[in-house]
Amino acid sequence: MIGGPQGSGVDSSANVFARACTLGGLFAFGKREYYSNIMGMHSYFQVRVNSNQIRSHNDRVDILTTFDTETVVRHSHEVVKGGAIIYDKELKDTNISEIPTLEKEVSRDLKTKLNKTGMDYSVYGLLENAKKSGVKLYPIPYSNLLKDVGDEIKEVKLSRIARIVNVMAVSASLSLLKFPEHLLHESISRIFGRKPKIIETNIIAAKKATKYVQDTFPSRPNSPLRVIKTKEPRIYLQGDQAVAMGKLLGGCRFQSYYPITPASDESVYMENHQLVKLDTDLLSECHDIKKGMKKGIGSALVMQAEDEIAAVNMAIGAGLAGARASTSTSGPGFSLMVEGLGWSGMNEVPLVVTLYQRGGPSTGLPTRTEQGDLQFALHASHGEFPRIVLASGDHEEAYYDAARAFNYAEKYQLPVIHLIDKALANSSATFPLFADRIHIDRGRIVSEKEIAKLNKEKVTYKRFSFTEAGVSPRVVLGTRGTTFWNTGDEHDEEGHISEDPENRTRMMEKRMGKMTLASKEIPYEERISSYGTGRSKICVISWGSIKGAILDAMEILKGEGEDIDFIHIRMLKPFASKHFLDLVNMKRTKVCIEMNYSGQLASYLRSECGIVMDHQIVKFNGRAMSCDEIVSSLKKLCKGTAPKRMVLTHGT
Amino acid sequence: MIGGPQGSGVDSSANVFARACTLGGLFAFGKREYYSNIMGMHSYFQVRVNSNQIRSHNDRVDILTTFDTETVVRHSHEVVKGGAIIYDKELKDTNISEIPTLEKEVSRDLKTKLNKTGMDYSVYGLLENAKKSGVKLYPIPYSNLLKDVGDEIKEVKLSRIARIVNVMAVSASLSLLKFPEHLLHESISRIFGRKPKIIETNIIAAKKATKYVQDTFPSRPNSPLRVIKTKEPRIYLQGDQAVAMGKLLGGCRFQSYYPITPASDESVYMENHQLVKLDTDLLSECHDIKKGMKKGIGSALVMQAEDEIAAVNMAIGAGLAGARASTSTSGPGFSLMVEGLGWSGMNEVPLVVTLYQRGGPSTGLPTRTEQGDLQFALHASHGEFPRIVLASGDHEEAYYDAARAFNYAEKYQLPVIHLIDKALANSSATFPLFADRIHIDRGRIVSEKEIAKLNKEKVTYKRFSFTEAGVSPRVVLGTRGTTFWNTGDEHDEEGHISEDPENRTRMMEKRMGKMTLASKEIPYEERISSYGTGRSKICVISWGSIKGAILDAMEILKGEGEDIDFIHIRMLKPFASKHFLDLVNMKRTKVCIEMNYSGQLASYLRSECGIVMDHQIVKFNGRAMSCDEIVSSLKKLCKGTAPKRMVLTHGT
Amino acid sequence: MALKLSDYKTPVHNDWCPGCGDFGILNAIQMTLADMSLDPSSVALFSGVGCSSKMPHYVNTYGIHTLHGRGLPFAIGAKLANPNLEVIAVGGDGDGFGIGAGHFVNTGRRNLNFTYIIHDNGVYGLTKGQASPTLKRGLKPKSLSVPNPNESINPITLALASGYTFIGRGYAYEVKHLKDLIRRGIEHKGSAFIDILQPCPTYNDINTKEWYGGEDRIDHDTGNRRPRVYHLEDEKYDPIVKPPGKPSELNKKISQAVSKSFEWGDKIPIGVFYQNETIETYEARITQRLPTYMEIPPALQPICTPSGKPLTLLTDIFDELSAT
Amino acid sequence: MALKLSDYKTPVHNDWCPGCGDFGILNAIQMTLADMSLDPSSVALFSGVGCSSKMPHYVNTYGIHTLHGRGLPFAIGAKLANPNLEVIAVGGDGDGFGIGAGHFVNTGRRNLNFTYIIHDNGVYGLTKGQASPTLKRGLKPKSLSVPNPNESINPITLALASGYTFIGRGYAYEVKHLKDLIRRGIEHKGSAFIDILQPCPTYNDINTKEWYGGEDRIDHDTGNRRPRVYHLEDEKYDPIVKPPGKPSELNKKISQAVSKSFEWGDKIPIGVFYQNETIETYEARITQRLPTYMEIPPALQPICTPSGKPLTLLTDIFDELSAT
Ligand SMILES: Cc1ncc(C[n+]2csc(CCOP(=O)(O)OP(=O)(O)O)c2C)c(N)n1
Ligand SMILES: Cc1ncc(C[n+]2csc(CCOP(=O)(O)OP(=O)(O)O)c2C)c(N)n1
Ligand code: SF4
Ligand code: SF4
Ligand SMILES: [Mg+2]
Ligand SMILES: [Mg+2]
Repeated sequence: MIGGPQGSGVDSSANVFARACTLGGLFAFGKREYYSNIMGMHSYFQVRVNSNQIRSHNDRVDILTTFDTETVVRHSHEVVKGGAIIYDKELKDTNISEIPTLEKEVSRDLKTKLNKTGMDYSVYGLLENAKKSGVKLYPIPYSNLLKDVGDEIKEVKLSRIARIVNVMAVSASLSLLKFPEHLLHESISRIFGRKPKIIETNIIAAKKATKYVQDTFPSRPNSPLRVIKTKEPRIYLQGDQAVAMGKLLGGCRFQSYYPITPASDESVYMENHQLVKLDTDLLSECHDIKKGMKKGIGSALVMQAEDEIAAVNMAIGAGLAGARASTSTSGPGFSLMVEGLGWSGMNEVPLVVTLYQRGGPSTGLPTRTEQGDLQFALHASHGEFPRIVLASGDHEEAYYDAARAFNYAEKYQLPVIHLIDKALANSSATFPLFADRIHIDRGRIVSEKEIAKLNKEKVTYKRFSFTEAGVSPRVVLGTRGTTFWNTGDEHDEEGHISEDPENRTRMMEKRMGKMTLASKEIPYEERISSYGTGRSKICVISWGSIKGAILDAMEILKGEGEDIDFIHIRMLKPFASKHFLDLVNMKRTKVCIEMNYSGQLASYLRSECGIVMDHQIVKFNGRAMSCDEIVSSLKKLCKGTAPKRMVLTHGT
Repeated sequence: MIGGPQGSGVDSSANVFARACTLGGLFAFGKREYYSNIMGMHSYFQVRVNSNQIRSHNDRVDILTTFDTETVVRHSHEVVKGGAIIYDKELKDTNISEIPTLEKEVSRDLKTKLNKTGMDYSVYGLLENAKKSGVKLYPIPYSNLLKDVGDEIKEVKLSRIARIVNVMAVSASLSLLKFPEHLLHESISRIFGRKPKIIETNIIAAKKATKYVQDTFPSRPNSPLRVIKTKEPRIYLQGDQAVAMGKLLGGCRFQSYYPITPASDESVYMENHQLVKLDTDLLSECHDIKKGMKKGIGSALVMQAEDEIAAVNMAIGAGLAGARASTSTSGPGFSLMVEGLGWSGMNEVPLVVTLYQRGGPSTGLPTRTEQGDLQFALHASHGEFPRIVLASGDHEEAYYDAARAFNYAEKYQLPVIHLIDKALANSSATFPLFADRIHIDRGRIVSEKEIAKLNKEKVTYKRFSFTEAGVSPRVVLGTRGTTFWNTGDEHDEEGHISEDPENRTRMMEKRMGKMTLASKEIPYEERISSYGTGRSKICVISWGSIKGAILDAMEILKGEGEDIDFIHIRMLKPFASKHFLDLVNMKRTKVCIEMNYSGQLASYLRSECGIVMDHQIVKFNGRAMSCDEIVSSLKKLCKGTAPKRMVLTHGT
Repeated sequence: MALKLSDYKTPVHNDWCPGCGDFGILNAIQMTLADMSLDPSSVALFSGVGCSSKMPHYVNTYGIHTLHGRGLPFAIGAKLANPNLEVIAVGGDGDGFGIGAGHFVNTGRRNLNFTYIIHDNGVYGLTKGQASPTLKRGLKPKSLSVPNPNESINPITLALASGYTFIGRGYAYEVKHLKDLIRRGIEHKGSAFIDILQPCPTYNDINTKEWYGGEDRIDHDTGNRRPRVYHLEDEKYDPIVKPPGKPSELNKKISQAVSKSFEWGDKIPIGVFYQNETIETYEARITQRLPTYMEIPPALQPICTPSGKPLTLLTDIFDELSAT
Repeated sequence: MALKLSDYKTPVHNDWCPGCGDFGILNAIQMTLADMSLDPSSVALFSGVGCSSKMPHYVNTYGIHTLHGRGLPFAIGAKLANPNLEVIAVGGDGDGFGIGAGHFVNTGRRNLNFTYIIHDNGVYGLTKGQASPTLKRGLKPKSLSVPNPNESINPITLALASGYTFIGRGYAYEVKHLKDLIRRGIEHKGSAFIDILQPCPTYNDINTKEWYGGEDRIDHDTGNRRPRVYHLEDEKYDPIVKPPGKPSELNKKISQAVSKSFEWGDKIPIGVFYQNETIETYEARITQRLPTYMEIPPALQPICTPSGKPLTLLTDIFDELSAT
């Protein structure tokens, strides 16, 4: 774990660590926690690495890498026996009560803790306490090292390079682990990309820190980290990046957004990759390619709107014009989008809304995680219209779901809500390169040629025609030779306002009928995944990013002889009831795990197929579930000592 | 039934009819249907009268009162054998295809119908057809009569008094029924209130029409309507008026709104009654009464906002300042309010939102009815916070619920959503005067005196204190001697932003815990009503304004020897599961009746208490269910020939 | 084949009240389209919700009747996705200046090449005549139970403050003048805003056709009515910001427009208040980032082969993220 | 007991970035309150969401931190319910002119007696520095990956078009001047709007303290910096509309304010641009309908007896509806 004040570069140094490990053939998983603040509040990054794929964080800290007081104060007690704390040599005597950003609750708890062990309420006391419980202490003289770097690069104003303290801290941690230095340097080079000056300074800093550790702590224990040689191409990426990539792959060419945490990172990332490389070989398979395209560069327009109401309605407008269009937001923004959502449902306009869930209600916990928007997403907007609701479990799913969402939206001409949670959006992980090519299905779009043919035959094209197939073929705005009308009011086949009761009944049936169609056509593999033997006594049911922690927990429990089955719901609506019932197998103990207060998935499953959970594990303190927490609650379940409702509370 | 173009005064003439009957000791029920249009489109009013209380419309027309072609065209086939059609003598030869406002679907159906009977596609054909099936025809020479009136009141420009044709039509219908003329005149006087000139003209018109009918059709059959003498004070009122009255009674003193059909009528009505009479006797029981109050006049401020976002947030602001505050809207407006709703939930500000449901989704059917917003109301806004959801079944319930909503909101410091449907809002009915005085409970408001005492004791007042009782006593803005803070973010007891995980868990539990408290404290009588013996084989479950039609249907079925039980859900959330389960008694046939496509109540009941409906009766064509429709579907149920899902489609 | 006025009409029954000013605006729009011979399939007419917003159903082009106050974002989304579309947005004054005011202001900032028309009738027509943001304070049209307590906004100055580069005002009963004004708006390179004085005979019994026409102001000598509405053109008013649009020139043209915009009552100017083509359109600004934007905008880019293979290559991104 | 500056402070940790202009504004507000000796319990400070909107937590008055863009309607609701409250609303430029622009415009129309302060930093601070509606077109502060494609709005003219009757601009680092400005705003009878130039050192590296202070513009002769910001007062600028506010006077004062509002770059005026007390407040307008409004506004009316019996009598309504 590495921590420090917001804005001091904790993220990139955690990134340096994780990338270095990935370069060494390991898998990494990184989780970021931060306040809703720009500068100064405490943030930290937990990175786990392993030779096999790793998907979640846990509750133990092996190495606590720090360069400020607050991180030591907040996290030293989490370090396990045999673990290490890296800290600034000069901070040892700081008074804790001088840290203005520490909540009174935290101070109070610390005081009690230290009192019990008879230690002083000071950094010194905390460190001594850690030492007593078997933690090794590694003080680093950051300011001296910083001065050395300054001397070497001839920078007098040390404040200008103060940020490299971060990299020194990380380098110290890697050298504690005796990790190959060249991988660290390679990692730095990659992360600071096209800025040679910065790369150089950081590598100098890294070297100084490494050398200091090697010189000062020669007898540090052997490292559990072994570099592995692998030929598998891998990427290390964040959840929101996976979504942006999936969208681009799926053909999204218009994204409107209004800034909001944690959704806007995705849009900013897309904007930074707005020029889209095209496969020129495949391009030659297409007809009527415009000259501009032939250069092999497409583009995605990312549009910052004046608010979320504008954002969603712009995306709908773009969808009407024929672009694959989406918008991304979080709870407060989504609350403003629901009127637009209903319009797109009524007018059968393809639309993808990516909803990054964070702690609610209201502005809630803007930078913390939760899965509190499920029921809202399922029922958002007045009246009834079809919609598809997806939720991804990890980066890879997020990537494919983001791409496929457009297929669903266009094929069934409806809004698709794609749920992500902050824990997934802001966590990073190593994955084998996403190699599957997806298939793009744009649904029935009537071309100008077809319109010309209809016109010749004197057949009037009707946007909302009642058809056998259940979906009315659509044209996009600007298609020559025809026109159509849209209205939020109930309408006839041409799209003009109609209050006729018979037409109303048919139109409602036509629109809602698309849910049945979608449910029939979309394969189960895209909707529900199951893990485990399918024969265990306990069946865990969950959704969203908890998937990783559950899978990791299952592995741990398996190691301890406990088999657990796991059903992960990826498409919430239309819900594959029958398939789910087949999987769940009524006679076992069913436990639903989710990150909200009221057990929204559990309640939804009950209304959809009558399944009642035997147990519920919930958490709503804004901190993601760790695999350790899940392990310990599932153990209780195995032992039969678990209450019906378990509320998890770990996290800082 | 009386019909005519929108804007021609159909409403007031239907009102004249119903009030006249009520003055004659009868009960009336009136239902209004109209297009989303200002002038010209067809609207009609159905009025039923009876010696016992009557609560719904039915599918038969006894007297069709018309003065334009379109009404004859649209409704003549609905008139029953032995019924009557009043129409303009001059219109008989009009060509139907010249009516621009007639939907093609309606024309098509009419043509087929007339073709089958071998009649012409003309008004003449329709009338002849009606005659053949036993309907009596009463042509009225409106323009001659109008001229007579013009002569009498010395008005040359007949177009200025054209609207009185309406009253002539209604007068004709009442004289067909041999109804006492003076009651008609009394009714006219009351309805045109303080405008003596208009009253006079209308009475002259009424007299002319009455005389014409008496002279021309001396042999008209005897009337089934008998005037009854009663001492019971009664009122004839519309649903939205009942809500406005309930609010005023309950102490609502601030209402913000943005115009929308059918909600804004309530606000306009409130604005017209913004000066509130007070009980001066009771006033003397109060302490510290300001001089202004002593005059016995209070006032309710009705504020037209720039949009619904402003409307809801203004109401919250007013609530913070200590006023009982509410806002009223319909689906599209409610969709814009959900962000504010979450804020009030998070900050525990009492708020009442009255949601008038209309046909959805999107702008849908703005002037037609539906119950499509239940699930949305239950889950509106991101994240989780407590809320209370009510739905009234009739005018009387609407009145008391509107008043009580403020008690719930203030006692539990949360938003209350009060659902009304358009059918209830726009229907009128006779009721015995609402005589029950309600009790007002403002919850725990800390006074300035109490604050002074706390200050003396050096105890800091904390707005969000954790208390035994589960609700934190609140102060209102401006309370001397203290301050507090609010934020949409998670906060500590004082109301300052807090991201501490432990505080978060406690605050969530405190807020959500209020639902348990409310559920424990609010009596069952205010939440679920049951009708019938409780022992019948069939148990109907429903909500909202269908109540009236079901009760009327039960009476009819009882007359035919079929006993039906009926459970009406009035408080949706917190849902009284245990009480409901006791009432529903598992072994009977359960049928849920509601006005939406997907059976939202049924699905909610399943998620709340696992009850699965054996049958569902739904309707979503925008027209309220008639008691006849319910009778015939319940009959099928009794016979065992009913399918699992019945879709009702009656209505024009 | 030349297009006729009738080519821009639909057979849909028009349910506006008799005598409504909206008819004049509808005619002017159809005449403009015919005048410019625009292919109906190349035009997309957006509207919000209100009486005026029923307009698209009566015009034979793509017609998108959206949500109350939201015509602009829908229109902008479509225009951005396909800048080849001729995009026109219409709506009521409640729609545009009340619930939609935030979009009004922020749309001006972009200078996208499209036209926005507001039917300014002082009331919320479709919801039965409540005061709209342009109704003057203290007036009490017959539909209000108390005099309007809100100051009216000034649409012209609001548009100036928001950055619209073409700002005009028309009058619903001067259809020919209106047609020319709308045409100039459509032809303008940038965001054009046109405020149209539109009598609502049903609810606004103050700002009526008779009032605008000055029927209460009879010239003593001639016995003629003296209309309140007059043409800026007749005063040799020059609205055009001369290139290159120097600050002094800008300041002059803006100030005169503001001054004119506060005229009301006895003299109500109509015509073009301000036009500035020295400011780059949004399309041009985008093209700086995305050079092929005009030729292959979002809506016109193929994204897959006919058999559904995606054209997008993520190789560059994969390289950036590569960790092996 | 006189109130001290410290009485308006809270012990809450302030988490703004070091050097943020918000500190100056916070100080000015606290100084104003102390200057006016306002009872903390009589003041309600509303805000939206953003860095600037954290303000209420640092001020010891009633502090209502609401939703992004919605500070105004909350504030107005409270003020209407109890006009005795001293209501101040603050927020960011994104908050007020972006997502909240519709409320900004429509609030001006009412002229309610309260004060609205916008922290104008050109960026969306709390969401990491995206362009806000006041950032000039073409600028590229370090947080943007492409130059800002949107025209900036003109807050002063926008406020004029919307009807605010007091319009001023302050600068975050001239705290004393700012304090006086805010005090004048609070004391003004009607809706006061104050735009405050607020450097955001973290994201806006263009409109910095140094830039406003003219540190790049050194006078050749004296070697002094030549600040961009100057005081309207120093130019003997007279913002006040003289009673009774005749159209000509109004036009003059509005035009000069508009002219001044377009000054930017080398000369940036601060101070009062416009003040008009000839226009009735909203409170006065309500009082015409509800004569006892000021004495027993909605929040101060008892509605029941201590034992919960409702005071309201519906007898008049029952009479109207009576049908027997
Ligand atoms: C969100 C929302 N709120 C309210 C309405 C109801 N509504 C329909 S039209 C309208 C106002 C129309 O006034 P205006 O925009 O001036 O158009 P006009 O009818 O005068 O042409 C309103 C408030 C709605 N459709 N949606
Ligand atoms: C509905 C909604 N959308 C987006 C956000 C995210 N958000 C928080 S602050 C902010 C912008 C802040 O910018 P500004 O108002 O200029 O204030 P500053 O931080 O610059 O003081 C945004 C977009 C939100 N909280 N709510
Ligand atoms: S209400 Fe007014 S604006 Fe609407 S159609 Fe009628 S006249 Fe026109
Ligand atoms: S980001 Fe900018 S506005 Fe926000 S606190 Fe930091 S310096 Fe101030
Ligand atoms: Mg209007
Ligand atoms: Mg800002």
